Amino acid sequence: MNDSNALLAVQNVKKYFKGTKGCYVKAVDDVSFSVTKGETLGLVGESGCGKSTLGRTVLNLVNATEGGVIYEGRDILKLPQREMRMLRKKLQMVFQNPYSSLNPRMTVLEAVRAPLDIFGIGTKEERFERSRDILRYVGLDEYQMYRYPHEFSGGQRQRIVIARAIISEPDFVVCDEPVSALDVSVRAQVLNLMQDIQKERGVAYLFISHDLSVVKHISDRIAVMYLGKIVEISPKEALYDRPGHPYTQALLSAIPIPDTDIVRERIILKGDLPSPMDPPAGCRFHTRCRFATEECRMKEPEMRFDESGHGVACHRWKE
Amino acid sequence: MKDNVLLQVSHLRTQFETKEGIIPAVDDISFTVERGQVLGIVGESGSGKSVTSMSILKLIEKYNGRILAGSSVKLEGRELLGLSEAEMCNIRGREIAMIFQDPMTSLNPVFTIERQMVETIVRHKKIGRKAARSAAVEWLAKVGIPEPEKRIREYPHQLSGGMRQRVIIAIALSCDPKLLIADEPTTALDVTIQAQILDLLRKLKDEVNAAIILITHDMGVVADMADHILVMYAGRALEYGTKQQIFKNPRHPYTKGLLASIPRMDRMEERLFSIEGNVPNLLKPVEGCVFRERCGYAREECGGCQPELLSLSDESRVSCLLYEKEAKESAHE
Amino acid sequence: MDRKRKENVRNSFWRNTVQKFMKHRVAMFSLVFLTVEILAVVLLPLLMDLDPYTTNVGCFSMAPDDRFLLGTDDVGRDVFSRLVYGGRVSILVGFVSALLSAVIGIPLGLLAGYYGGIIRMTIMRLVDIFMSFPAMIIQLVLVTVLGASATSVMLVIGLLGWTGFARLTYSKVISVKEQEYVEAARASGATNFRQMFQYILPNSLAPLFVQFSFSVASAILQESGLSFLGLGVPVPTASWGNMIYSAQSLSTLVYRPWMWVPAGMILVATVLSINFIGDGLRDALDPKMKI
Amino acid sequence: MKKFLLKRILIMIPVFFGMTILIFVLSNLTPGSPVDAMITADMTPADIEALYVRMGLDQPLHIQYLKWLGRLFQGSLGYSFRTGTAVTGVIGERVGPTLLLTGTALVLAIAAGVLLGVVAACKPYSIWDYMASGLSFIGAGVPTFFLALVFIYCFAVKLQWLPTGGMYANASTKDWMDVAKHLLMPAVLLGISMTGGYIRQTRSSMLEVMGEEYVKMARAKGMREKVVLYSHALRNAMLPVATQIGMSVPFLVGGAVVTEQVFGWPGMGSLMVLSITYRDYPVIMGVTVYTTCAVMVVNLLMDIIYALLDPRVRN
Repeated sequence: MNDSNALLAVQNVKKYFKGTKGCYVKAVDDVSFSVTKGETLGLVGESGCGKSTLGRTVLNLVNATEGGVIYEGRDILKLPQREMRMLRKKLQMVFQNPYSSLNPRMTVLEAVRAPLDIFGIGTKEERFERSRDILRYVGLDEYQMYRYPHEFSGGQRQRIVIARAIISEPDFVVCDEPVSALDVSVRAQVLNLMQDIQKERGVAYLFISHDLSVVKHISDRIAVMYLGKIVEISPKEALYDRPGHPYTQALLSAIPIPDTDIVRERIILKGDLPSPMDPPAGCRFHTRCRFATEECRMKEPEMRFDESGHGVACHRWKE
Repeated sequence: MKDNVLLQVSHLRTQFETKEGIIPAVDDISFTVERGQVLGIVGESGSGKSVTSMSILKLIEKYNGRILAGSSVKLEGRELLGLSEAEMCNIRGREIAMIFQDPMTSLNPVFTIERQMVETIVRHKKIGRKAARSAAVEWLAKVGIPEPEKRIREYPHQLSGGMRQRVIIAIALSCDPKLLIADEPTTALDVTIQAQILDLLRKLKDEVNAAIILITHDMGVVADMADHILVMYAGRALEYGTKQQIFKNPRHPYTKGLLASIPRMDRMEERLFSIEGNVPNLLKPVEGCVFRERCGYAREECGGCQPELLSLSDESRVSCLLYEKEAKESAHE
Repeated sequence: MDRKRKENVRNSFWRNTVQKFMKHRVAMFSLVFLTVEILAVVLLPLLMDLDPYTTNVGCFSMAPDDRFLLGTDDVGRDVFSRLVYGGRVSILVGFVSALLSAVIGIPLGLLAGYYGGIIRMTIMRLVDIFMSFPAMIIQLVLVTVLGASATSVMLVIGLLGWTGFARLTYSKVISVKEQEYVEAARASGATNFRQMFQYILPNSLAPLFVQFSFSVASAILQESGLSFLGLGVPVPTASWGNMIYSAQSLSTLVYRPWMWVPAGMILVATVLSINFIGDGLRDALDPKMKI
Repeated sequence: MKKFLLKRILIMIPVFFGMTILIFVLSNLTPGSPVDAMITADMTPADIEALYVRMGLDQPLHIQYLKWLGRLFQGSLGYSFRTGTAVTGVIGERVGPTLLLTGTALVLAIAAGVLLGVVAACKPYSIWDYMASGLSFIGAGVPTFFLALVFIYCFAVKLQWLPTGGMYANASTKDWMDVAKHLLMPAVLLGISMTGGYIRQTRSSMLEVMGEEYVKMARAKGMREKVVLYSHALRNAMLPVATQIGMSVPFLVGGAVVTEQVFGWPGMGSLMVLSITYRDYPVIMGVTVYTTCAVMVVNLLMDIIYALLDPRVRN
């Protein structure tokens, strides 16, 4: 991995939550990756794997237990609160549920203008014009600006949330399952909008989702998470053509394809996700892995990379 | 051919009365399910797919919902909509069983698995509690629950989501129903667990020889499981056909658009096709075809009324004026 | 023009609420009744010659007639005047006590909900302690300590009523705090202060208004209960509760209903109408309820 | 389950200390001191001083509190100013009648509340629904004493079905039927004041539970409507009702004071009012200690019942 042109580098981030009986839930456990300017890094995993926590930790919305996030040469996890607050202009977030991520007591205009108000950008008139322009850009008419969120459909709300996230011209936006709550026929609209924004404004996304087909569509690179760890990270073509980790392989084969001709071998994983309170020793996936050996039970695999930047954390993988 | 028909739904219309007006949640839906077959009903939220399944079981909320006269649901030729509540109770769970969407909330949290399974078996099979209990343990083993003897004594909150969905499947199949309605059985589950559950359903389907109505919004799941597919939109059936026909040669503009707008695992596309606009509000009925406002092919005639389901062949029907000519031709043949 | 339109729509939540409330017939009727009643107890003494204190010698326990609209009590005081003045006391006690409870309870609940940790622990344990006390008993003890007067009754009811507000605010705040829009505000760089007052509090207020109305009703009831026991607002000051106190004697109860029935009826009507207003308010503020 | 119980009991400890401290502070605020009753005219100031020392009143407050607590645990609550007998004895006579009254009222209130609440939820807009909301409005809006007066006027004075007050017609016979007759009106009235809340809670939680998926699933399994409602739904709907009942017990005590006073029921409530008029502080504090402890015990019982109802709390 070349960190030289990285926009944002996440280094050995850990986030442990206090669980019951003094146990710790290791939601994110020693994760490193970087995001380059204008790219989309997809982050996939099943529920409970820690992907949402990771997204929030990267933005310092939850306090990391350990590790750092380097942005513009500074570790933002160690910034004083005030400076961190000002930096949020450049690091924004889009949430999963468009129904709960807008304040029901604020009009759409107020909601979208909020970041400008908070950072005191421009004069009152300028802020108004910018908000209006950005709302137009995401496809809302001017007469809709004074309405309240409940008057909009899910797709429209998600457009508003996106407008709010990009109005302060961020470099990096964490998108936490931005289309999961939307109807199938509306998803494509939002995905296309996000791609257009990226093309025109050069913003980088960390796109978190459980849906591999959506992640594949929008991402340049993809990271796969399992029980708080990244088990595979790779440019998307390589990941889909030659998945290295047995978990990625199972995940890919588990997705039903809307086509009747394609017959694939299915890898059906046995059992449930182990509890993140008490993750298995050694490789965390060994309890469900077809290929697990004694080594996997004992020793935790290191992430190894090949020259194309395809990294896999598995003892069996030959680069 | 006709003997093979297990369930025949014709002109089903279900409405809900709310303070803002009447919601025609299901509006004139007809389809048949054959023995041992899987019918996939596909639609987005608000398309009426769940209401259809609840109408078949006559479980529509009484205080504001009703199934309109002229609707008919026949199970093996027997009209269900005319049955009394007591007779319906004997059908539910016995002849037609149901699996719900969210395994986290569909089991009663204050009862053990044992109690919830045994009460169903005792209710329908008229056997003693002891026999019912051993049948229940057997079913738990069949749906792949490890240590069924121990698990049966546990409460739902002690099981994971996937395990609970297995229990629900075991309850549904424990009385050998002829028809299983699965309403989004895997939506609340993770992909790897979804694969397990779909695999299980496929295996058990052959074993118990039940027909399945699989309700889902996920085109991938129906492609995987279904024999026939019914596409619903805003309470209407827009297209019906075999799985091959729907995926290879979708006819209705909505089906076409829907298939094109889904990101695919097996392809790389730069940009997705997107259907413009939003799902219509059922309170404000669209004039004419329900898809007209979002349809690229909409013409003036589309504003009249919802087109009939036109038969294009034995197994293919579409509700769209574009196919009028074709339908006439096929009728002549 | 533009600004004007903006102002109009800005109030749309409250306008919507008012519209919904107006459609609630019982609540609207109650509101009208209560308004008329409050106006009456405030204005009637200014307009009419009402004297609740003078004992009219020779007019003890008189049945209603032209001179005494509702008769006189056992020491010859005009019952109607006492009813009006008693209304002033009872309603005032109700509102002031409820306000006192709210002023104590809401900030404590907000603090406990927003900050959590030791602050939450302390405040909520305190709530537990107060809620396990039989309020009536403690009120009786406190009134004996403070000495019976309208002021001490207000204080006692208000001081013991804060737990309801604290609990409600707390539970509302912790649920609102988890909403994604609060996190979104934080992600957009909003300060704690902005998050609390622009995002959390406005979305927590609705049930507190409802709680306030029920609190007023409950305080009026508590005051009347204390006064009925002879331990609340002391005579000669009139309150509805101590007017009914007289009916503890069986002869008054049976033969002189004018001394206690009007006070009881007006008390019931007031409490019920405040409760109805609370109900209407709850329905109107519930976003799930449509008109 | 054991762990859960232990946790609940541990939580009670700070509550207990908080309560006793508050009561102690209150008792110190009350005018006069325990010594006042013992002072006779022929005592010199030195004698009085010695009395103070003997009573431990010269010591700092926290020591006094601990001593008071110690005496409390030994069951000593001092001597009544009014009768000169031990407070425990004075209260002891009153506990039985109060428990009888509040217990009966609580049972009636819960029975009526749950029954009407369930029927109201299952059959909205039926006569039962209207009755339930009517009763809940009466419970919430009509003060008990006023309703009591109306009841006495109707049933005791006009119809003469029931006695106007007291506990026995003839204290020496202690005939159960007679007690029941005397009990009926106060218990029903106290019950009505409590039942409104239970009706509302049962109705709303029943309605909420009936929309749950597992109820739909029970129907889809072919369970008869009765089983669905009274086994699947009711059991879940009772959880918040149990909480509500637990939280309402302090109000039951308050209501008992008023009811006992109106009906001359010889319980702790009327003792309280009597003691207040006589400024009999040891008895006042004694009653306060007794009732708060009783409330705590009832709360613990409700916690246990709740755990029995809900397996999620148990493990």
